[in-house]
Amino acid sequence: MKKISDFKIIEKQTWLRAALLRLQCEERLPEIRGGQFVQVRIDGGQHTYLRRPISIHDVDFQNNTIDLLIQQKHEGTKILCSLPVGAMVNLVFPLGNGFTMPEQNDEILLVGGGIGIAPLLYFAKTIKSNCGNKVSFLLGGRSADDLMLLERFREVGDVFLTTNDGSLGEQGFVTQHSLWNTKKINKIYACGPMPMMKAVTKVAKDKDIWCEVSLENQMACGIGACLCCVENTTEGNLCVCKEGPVFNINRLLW
Amino acid sequence: MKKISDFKIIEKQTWLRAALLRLQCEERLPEIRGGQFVQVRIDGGQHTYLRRPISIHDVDFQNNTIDLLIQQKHEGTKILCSLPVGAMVNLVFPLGNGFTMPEQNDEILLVGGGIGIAPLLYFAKTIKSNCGNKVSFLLGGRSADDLMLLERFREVGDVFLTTNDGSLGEQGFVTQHSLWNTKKINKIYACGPMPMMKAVTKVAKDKDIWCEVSLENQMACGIGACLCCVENTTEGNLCVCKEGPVFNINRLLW
Amino acid sequence: MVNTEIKLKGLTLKNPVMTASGTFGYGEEYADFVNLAELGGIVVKGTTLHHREGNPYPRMAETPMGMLNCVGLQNKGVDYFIETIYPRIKDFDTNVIVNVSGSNIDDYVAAATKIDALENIPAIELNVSCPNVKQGGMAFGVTCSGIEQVVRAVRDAYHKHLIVKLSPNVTNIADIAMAAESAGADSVSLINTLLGMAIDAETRRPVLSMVTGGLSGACVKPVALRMVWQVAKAVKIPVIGLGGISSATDAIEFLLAGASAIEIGTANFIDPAISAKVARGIVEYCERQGVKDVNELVGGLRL
Amino acid sequence: MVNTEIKLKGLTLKNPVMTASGTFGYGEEYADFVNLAELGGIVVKGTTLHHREGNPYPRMAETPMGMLNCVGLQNKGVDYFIETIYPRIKDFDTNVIVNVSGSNIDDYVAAATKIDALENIPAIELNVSCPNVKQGGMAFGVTCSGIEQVVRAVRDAYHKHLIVKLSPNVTNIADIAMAAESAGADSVSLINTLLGMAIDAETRRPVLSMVTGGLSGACVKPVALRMVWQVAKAVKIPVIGLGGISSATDAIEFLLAGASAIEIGTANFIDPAISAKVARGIVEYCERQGVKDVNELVGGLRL
Repeated sequence: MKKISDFKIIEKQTWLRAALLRLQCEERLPEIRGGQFVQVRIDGGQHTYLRRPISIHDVDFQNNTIDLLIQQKHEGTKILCSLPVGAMVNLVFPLGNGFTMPEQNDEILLVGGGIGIAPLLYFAKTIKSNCGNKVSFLLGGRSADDLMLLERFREVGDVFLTTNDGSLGEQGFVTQHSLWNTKKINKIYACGPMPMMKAVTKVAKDKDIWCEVSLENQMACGIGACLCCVENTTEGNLCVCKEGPVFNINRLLW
Repeated sequence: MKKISDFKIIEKQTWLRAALLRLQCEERLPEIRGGQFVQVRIDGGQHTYLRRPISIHDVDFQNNTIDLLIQQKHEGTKILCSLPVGAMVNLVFPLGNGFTMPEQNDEILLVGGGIGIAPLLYFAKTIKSNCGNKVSFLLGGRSADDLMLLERFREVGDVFLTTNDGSLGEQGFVTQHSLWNTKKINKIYACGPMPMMKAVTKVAKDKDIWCEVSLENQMACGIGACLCCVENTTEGNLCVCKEGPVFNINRLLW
Repeated sequence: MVNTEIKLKGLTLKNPVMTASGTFGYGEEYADFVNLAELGGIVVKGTTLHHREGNPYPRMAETPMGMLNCVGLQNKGVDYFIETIYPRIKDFDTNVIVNVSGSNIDDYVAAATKIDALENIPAIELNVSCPNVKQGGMAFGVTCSGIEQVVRAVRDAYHKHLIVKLSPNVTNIADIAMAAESAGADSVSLINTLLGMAIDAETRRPVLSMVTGGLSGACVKPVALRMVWQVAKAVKIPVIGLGGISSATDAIEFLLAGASAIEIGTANFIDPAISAKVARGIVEYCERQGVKDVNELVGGLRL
Repeated sequence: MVNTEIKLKGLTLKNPVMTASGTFGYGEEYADFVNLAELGGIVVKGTTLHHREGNPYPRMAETPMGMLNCVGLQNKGVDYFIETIYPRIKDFDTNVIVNVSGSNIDDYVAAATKIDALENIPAIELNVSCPNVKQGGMAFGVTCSGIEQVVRAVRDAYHKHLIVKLSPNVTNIADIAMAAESAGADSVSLINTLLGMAIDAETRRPVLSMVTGGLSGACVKPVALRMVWQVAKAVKIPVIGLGGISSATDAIEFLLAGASAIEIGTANFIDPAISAKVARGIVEYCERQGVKDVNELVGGLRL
């Protein structure tokens, strides 16, 4: 069940290029799957007529809160990151299909690049509560300050890190991390910049590992009505907002 | 010398339908005449593309502050009145011609209706400091809560009041106040809603009293470029923003 | 109690509020947000005789208070609609209207003929103004002779309420509307999108895969309102107004300008519940203004 | 060091940034905010042969990211301009261009002839597209024959750089631009305002005294950019782009679409210093992108 609801910002944490907003709603939250996203209404921008899709970083059903981990990119996300505690934001949520829940015995690697790490936390928590699998995170950034909230990830699984400048974890891209040679993996879930996801897709195909990626095509409606965010797939043009954002790599023409 | 400057809201007082904002600028303020106005940039509104003209209520050259007394009418003024202390606003100022400074021996009545009381305070202060005249205010509103900051006016002159509902001062319109029969007046300065200013104009013409009124025609540029805010006068269409907002009633076709 | 019913030839709307083609899917996408029974009608997305993949991504650019799109009539074709979608939506408690597009007259006629046979589709909206596909109809929609041809051909084959959706990218939209009227249209809807363009200054490339696209959203409302006013003065058939309508106040303005009904488009993306809110807001306006019948507002502009 | 100089026939701009007629007065109104020497030129407000009072108040309506106006060419006539205003502005350290309007061809020619004699006016912008006065030129501006007539007549009488300002309220603006070119225009500027309308739902009356007015501001930028691109492909003479330009980035987009220069209009009302900021911003963009000469950007859209 999708909803439109007003949320209040009750906690906020900020970094150089990002912010974590804890949003609380007065109504009970509907069921939310890992990898789903929200469409945020942004007031005050001259170029923020449309909502902005933001992936769901964490959920607390006891307190009806949703955490959004937001990277400051353009006017919309900058305004969002600048909102004070107490401000209200309107969300349309939960949207999209989310990641596929794994099997009990799967060896799972969650790969995140940049702000693409955001949806992996809540998905990992749902894996744990649903089938109890131990998960591993492979998180990559340009430098250490792209890799936020690592303690949150460590509470849920093993965390492996790469940075392009070597300021944290192994130097290089996520696909260059040593774990690929040592670790047994039979399911990969990836979210991040297009080049990173294409690289992960290549690794998965080479190693013949099942893999899902979460796409970020530009959206207008977010619910499959406008057909703006299409990805060309084996089934033709599909709406990333509705048929995705998560796709098995076998459906993509990469 | 007109300027574009950023101001910070350093104090705020609010009423049912209005707010007083004290705006501080880092640069020194230019010369400002009573009856001049500012054009305020309003962010965050979907229907606030243009600036909003607001009359100057008071000025403090020591602290580089300008006070704006703002009535909540539409989206623009509502957003302005909702801004918190600490928020920044951008002003183009000072604009318009302002009221004509009286002679030393003039018997002056300043007539304000509704939010039209705003510019009269600063003008009265400049009269006092320039020619030392004792001024009288005749301030009218629908009810008592339209008549704000009376203590400020009483510091500068005698204050006479009318309200339509009789909740403060004499009941009725400003033109019905008893002082018109008792008081010696040879200069009237008026600002308020059009019907009130037209009524004052009629009184002034009947009694053959010199009178200036401050108009509020809808403006775009505020500096005489767009010719949108014209008033049809004895000299043809004149820009209220540049040739006004203050006009001697003899120039108007009322 | 305000009467909100609008009677068009062979098409009765419980209120003047419809949703615009391409912005409301098949209605199902909005079922979580809007009780479709509160709407006068929904115009489902552009349907063509044959399956169309539409244009490549990127298809959208955000603009000041609006957006550009070059979707290009992506749809699975009229047969798929009839077999798979129609059964799911035919019993909605509102008018389900199909927007029909084509790249030549025969295709328009063939698609319209198939939809004519669908019991629960009381009307079609003929899209002769899609700016995003070569022969996407805009070729027909910008000349009187072009629109006469396609409307007359479809009119002969289609026997229910025929709405013709007009392009705003013309010198004189009243002439185009009169041509549609003379060719047998039962009503005209306007405006379709204004042709626009967006460029990324940093990459020096067009933002849209097709370079140009259709502009919609609040930014176009003043142009749409003017065109509705011009057309309503020029034709006798009803006018359906759309273009940037985002509130009940906007909708009232279109009714006053001469529209008998309105469509809500891009605003559905900003607030998925807006269509029903507008329907309720029109009733509140009438109650506040003492208007007993919404029909009193149609063309009620005081000059 | 970036070269920003743009050479048009008989008209050299120190940079591509000009201000649009009717939004910048005679330059003097902005002297407190902008060093006019930083601009490529200023187009002063619409001048007609005879004095015009313009239309009644109200003349303006705010719209989403834009505004409507129906000023109606208020001005004191060309003789007043020559005697009273020209002496005050003729020595500005920038190109002073006069926008010339008329209600018939003889008036256009007479006004243009008088301005031709002014040493320090290197160009006129022929306004054949004012939507706010009957025969305000828009009658001429929306047909090829109309524009050919007036441009040819003025061309015979005027010997300096002749800019023809085009109306966007047409089906095919490229045809209109080619007609102006064939009639002897040295350049075309576009777009003038889109015809729009505003209604006050509460009073049920038009907001503007003339019911309709010209839409300008950021909201029209996508349409203006598209038309500049279409026209630049169709004509050989330079194109001057305007329509919602509010930043250096916007200006760059118009250059990339094919404009050799740009005009800033309604944005002057929101930030009176914007014109000079845009001129500086273009230089910063070129430095950041390693562009040695602004002329490299003209038509530099990568397809």
